[in-house]
Amino acid sequence: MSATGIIETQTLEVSLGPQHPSTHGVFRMDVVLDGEYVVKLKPVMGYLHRNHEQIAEKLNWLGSMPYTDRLDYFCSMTNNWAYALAVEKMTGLKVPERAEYIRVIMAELTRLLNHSCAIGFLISDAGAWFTPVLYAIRERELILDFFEAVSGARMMCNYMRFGGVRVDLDDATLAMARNLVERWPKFLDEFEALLLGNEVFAARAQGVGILPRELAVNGSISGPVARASGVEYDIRKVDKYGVYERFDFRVPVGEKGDTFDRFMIRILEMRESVKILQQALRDIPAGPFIASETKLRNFKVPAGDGYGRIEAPKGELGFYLVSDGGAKPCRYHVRPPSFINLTVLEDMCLGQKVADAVIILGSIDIVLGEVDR
Amino acid sequence: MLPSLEQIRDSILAVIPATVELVPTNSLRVDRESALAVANFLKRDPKLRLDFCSCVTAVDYIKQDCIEVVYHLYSVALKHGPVVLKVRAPRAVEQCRVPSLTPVWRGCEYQEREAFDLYGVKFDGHPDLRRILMWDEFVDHPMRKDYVAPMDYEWEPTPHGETLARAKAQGGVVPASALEAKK
Amino acid sequence: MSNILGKGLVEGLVVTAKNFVGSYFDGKRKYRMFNYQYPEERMKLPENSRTFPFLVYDGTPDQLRCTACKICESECPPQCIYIVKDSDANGKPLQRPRVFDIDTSVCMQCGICAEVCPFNAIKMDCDFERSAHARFDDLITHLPVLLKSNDYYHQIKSAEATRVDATRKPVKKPAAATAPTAATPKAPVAVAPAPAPINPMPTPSDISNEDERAAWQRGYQSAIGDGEIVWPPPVVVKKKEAGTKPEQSVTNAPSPAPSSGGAPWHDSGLDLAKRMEMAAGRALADKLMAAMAQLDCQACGFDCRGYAESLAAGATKDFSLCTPGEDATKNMLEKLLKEAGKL
Amino acid sequence: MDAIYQLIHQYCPTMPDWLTLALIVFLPIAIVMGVFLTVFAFLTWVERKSLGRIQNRRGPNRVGPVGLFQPIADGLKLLTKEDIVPAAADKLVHFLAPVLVVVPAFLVLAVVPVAKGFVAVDLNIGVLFALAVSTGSVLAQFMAGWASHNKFSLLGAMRGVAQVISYEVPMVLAAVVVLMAAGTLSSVGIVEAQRGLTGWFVCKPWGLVGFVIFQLCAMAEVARTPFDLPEAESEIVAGYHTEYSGFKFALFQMGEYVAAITMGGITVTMFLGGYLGPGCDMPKYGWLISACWFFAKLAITVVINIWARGTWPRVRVDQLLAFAWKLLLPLSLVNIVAMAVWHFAPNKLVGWVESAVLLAVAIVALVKFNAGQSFEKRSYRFTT
Repeated sequence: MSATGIIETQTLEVSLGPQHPSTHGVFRMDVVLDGEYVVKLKPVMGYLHRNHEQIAEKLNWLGSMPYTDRLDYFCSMTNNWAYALAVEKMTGLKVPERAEYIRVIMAELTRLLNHSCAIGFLISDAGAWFTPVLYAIRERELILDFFEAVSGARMMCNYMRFGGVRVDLDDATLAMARNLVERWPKFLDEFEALLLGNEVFAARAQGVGILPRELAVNGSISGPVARASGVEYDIRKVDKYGVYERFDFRVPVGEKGDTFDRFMIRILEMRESVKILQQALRDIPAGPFIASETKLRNFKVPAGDGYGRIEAPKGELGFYLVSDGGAKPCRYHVRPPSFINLTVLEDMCLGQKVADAVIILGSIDIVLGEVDR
Repeated sequence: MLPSLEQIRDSILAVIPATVELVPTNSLRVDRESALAVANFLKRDPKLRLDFCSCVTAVDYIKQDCIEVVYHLYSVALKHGPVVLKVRAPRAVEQCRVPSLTPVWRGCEYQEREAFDLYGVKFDGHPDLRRILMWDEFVDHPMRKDYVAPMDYEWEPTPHGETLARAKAQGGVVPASALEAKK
Repeated sequence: MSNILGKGLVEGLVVTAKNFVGSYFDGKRKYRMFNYQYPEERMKLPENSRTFPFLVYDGTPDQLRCTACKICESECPPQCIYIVKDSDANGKPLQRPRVFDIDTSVCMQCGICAEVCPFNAIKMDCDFERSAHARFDDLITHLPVLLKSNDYYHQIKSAEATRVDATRKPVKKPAAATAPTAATPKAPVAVAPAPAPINPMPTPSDISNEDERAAWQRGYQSAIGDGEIVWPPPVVVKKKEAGTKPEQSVTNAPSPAPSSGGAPWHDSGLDLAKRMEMAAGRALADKLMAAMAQLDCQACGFDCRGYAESLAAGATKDFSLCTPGEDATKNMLEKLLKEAGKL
Repeated sequence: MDAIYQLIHQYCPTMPDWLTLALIVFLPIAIVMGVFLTVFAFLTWVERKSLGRIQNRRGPNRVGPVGLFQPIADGLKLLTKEDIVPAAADKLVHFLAPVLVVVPAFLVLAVVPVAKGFVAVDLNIGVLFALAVSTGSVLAQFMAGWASHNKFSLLGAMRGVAQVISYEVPMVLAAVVVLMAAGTLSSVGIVEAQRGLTGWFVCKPWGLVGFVIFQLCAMAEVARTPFDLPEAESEIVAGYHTEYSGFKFALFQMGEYVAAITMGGITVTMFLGGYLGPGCDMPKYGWLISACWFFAKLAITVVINIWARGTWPRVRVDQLLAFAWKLLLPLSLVNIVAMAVWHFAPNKLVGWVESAVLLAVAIVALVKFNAGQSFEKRSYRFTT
């Protein structure tokens, strides 16, 4: 018994380590616990570090396109698009209309599958025995079959090229996409019925891991995590890249910034993505699917540096490229949203319990391929 | 909207005695000593309010013998585009020091640690400068242009061409069967 | 916990109940039960799906399309393709690979080799049931295992195969024709009457006895194993008389058929020395062209003549773009450009 | 017990005394163990198949006709798996823990009346014995957590202890209502007290509330979702049985599932009228039909367990304890008052209405009082 009459307890140093069921990959959190409360939390990463950026410096510009699939292996299409966008910005390649529409369709489908699986994993971190994840994965399978029919691979699509896409959407695949998009509103209603009113999850998620708005902006947090804290910033609306300004869609913004808000923002964003997909599939123009002047081999980028970024499902995914005019990039840097969103993990978890720390990590939705590159 | 780069430079020079120059592909190069002051100015200036530091990168220009740290700054409040801030430091590992901008933008914390880990750029004033991707006992900085990967970490199961040559040259762990000349 | 036992929890139970019941009435994979009970049921792979690459041959495995121009080896991001150019008895480089290894443990199935190949020689397969015992040797697929016929290609990817055949049809001239220009002359085509083709490799189907088929299946001892590369595998039964070798070289006398005055050396069968000899007295552009690998494979971004002219005119500085020519062409181009004072 | 004695006398009166004594003692044990072990094996198969179907997949269908031999396959696999004991573990305690987890689960089965006249041991303090012994497994869980010398196991064990203790109190108080109604502690007596058309205790207002409380506490006792905190996979790897592998792990699983069945059995005995049901008093096959009734009602509790496990996420530790102490405990006390009101009411109808109203008011008041953390409906603004 200490002088103040409170029983002196020892803190417990636990490493929710690389081998842990709910860290979504090889990610470790050195947690100091006082009973169940988190006193200190230091994320440790680098277990999946393949030095993707050094490999890219040895390959020519097209050579590292298949490697971008392996960054955030959940959304390979948006990774490809970000890299292609950065190179197109530096070379000034003009992308034909049809290719822009195809890119929007692929990116929004990737957003759907990423958000639904992120929510599913979040709820199964909270304890539901994988039922929501398997509903989300059931829908994801259909999207992956569509990706396989178009690009050739389910997850490692390697689909986009500088100046357009590699394979065109013929009417069979377009029909496949249309019936896909018809299924999603029904699935979203079922998903909301399962999770939205659930008091147990509401009790677990509301008021947990609150991220204040200033810290979100100051900590360069981007994507649904920032929008849940009230930051009105969606790169599709700010940068107006691709043909996004032709579609009318809204950007949901929360105000409390806790885990429940991050969960809700992703559900609302999925509904907006379905709206974009319906409009894009309705008025996709005919025409070439890749710029005619693009060269497949010894493609050279004029000297200089450039930074292209897109609104990837997890946040702002940017590529900073420096070229000395040669066939190989002189510097190739990826701005990964998951890696930077982890900066504030400790601020959110202090004072919460172990069970909450796991859910807060789930609500940030990280993928280790992107965190460690 | 975002004032032009010249106006930004003049507004900085009006307040801070720093050497700010325009550098190709519209960015501002600032000398190391006044980088922190310039960053604070960019963040608090009512016309700019660049409160979102999107991307921090270190680039190794081996020909100019310098390592450049590049900051991409956006404004969430006014929703306007990138202002690129570049700070240069000599390549030698001892003198490669750059003032850390984490006190200004909390988001630079992990990215600066990564720049330190992969390039060896020491950030003065960084709250917790440790290696973030490589394991702590790792000695060298892998992303530098003159970095030679030690052979024993990993060799390709079927080395040929340049990897085989490097394997033989560095005498790393190479299976006997791979040592016969294949080419 | 205002309504802890309230609506939300029961709604969740209703959803799971609906799915529980629904899963019994969804036979035709319409809404819910999508997984296939592999291996009894197999999912029909869409046509574009790709796994590891394979080499296409028309007719017999001997007439494979690959001309060992090594573009795919240089373009492959993880560098898992390894090619050695074939040469017949007296050292004349043949336009086909003697060794073509793909290290499937390194290959990441990205399809870039199939995309950049100018001869439609390498395409992406879609069979994924590959397993091997050992990690290193068995995962390296050698040439015979990679070879698959064009009708197999039609069978797995009919639309793409027909499209490829359409584009290939006009280009493929009959062997005897001497079209020097854009036509990509196919292997052992030579201006001189074609030497007796090396006896065609027996296809596995018509090899009768067991050990021969085993020899064919094993292809040949790879370089990594023990022993020299022997391909096509010597047919043990028929003893090849040594005699045929010399008379072959006799007919190889340089009596070129009447070719358009332009480029008698434009024949990938001739080796570098002979080609330079032919273009001895000509202009710099012609000499440069003679030094090329005569494949018009667009590795340098032009065909042979275009590249030589742009080098002569100084439009392009880089003389190392002729990948099939390897070092021989590069050094020759460098020497010629130095002599002409261009470098 | 006496049924067996008559059977022996009827068929082979010349049986030596010591053999009849042995039979009387060991035969019921053999029957109970045999029946409930097959029910346990069957339960694991049912759970995996129905969870699969909930999640739109088929569940195990490779081993045996419809995957029916899956439990046997699991058992064999775990038997042949290497049994790793951590170096720093406390060897003896580590070895004893799995044994002590299974023992209480089977002990409680002694007092559960499976069919008419079929109860292993007809104790006249049956329910008291059941409730007392069923908490024995907590000690074993803590032994496992402590002996494994692993931080996650310790956390899991601490949670397990806190959870079972705090859910024991409302459970016992919910049982008190039944004892007051039945007037006896013996489980057979309780079942007999529920004869008659609406005789089941669950048909009465205080019985229904008692059933809900008892079922929730039973799920918490046995650590089933939404209260499966002691071995919460996503937070503390596998809780107290992290460091167990091979057959010791199988024993933990068996202990858990058999405890779920026994808790279901006790709930059925006390609230759903045990083996009572139309046709259970028929002379010839009465005991067979009553057994069917018992297992049908047992299936109801099993369905509730599996259904909850497939749908609801897990509650947090402090919410778990707050829910027990601040809501279930007061509710069960009010439930006892309601039962008393019902009992001493002048006639049936008045008693019914009064206790129902009292309980309704209590529930609403308690839930309002506990709604410290209100779930306001969140509104989200959209920017274009």
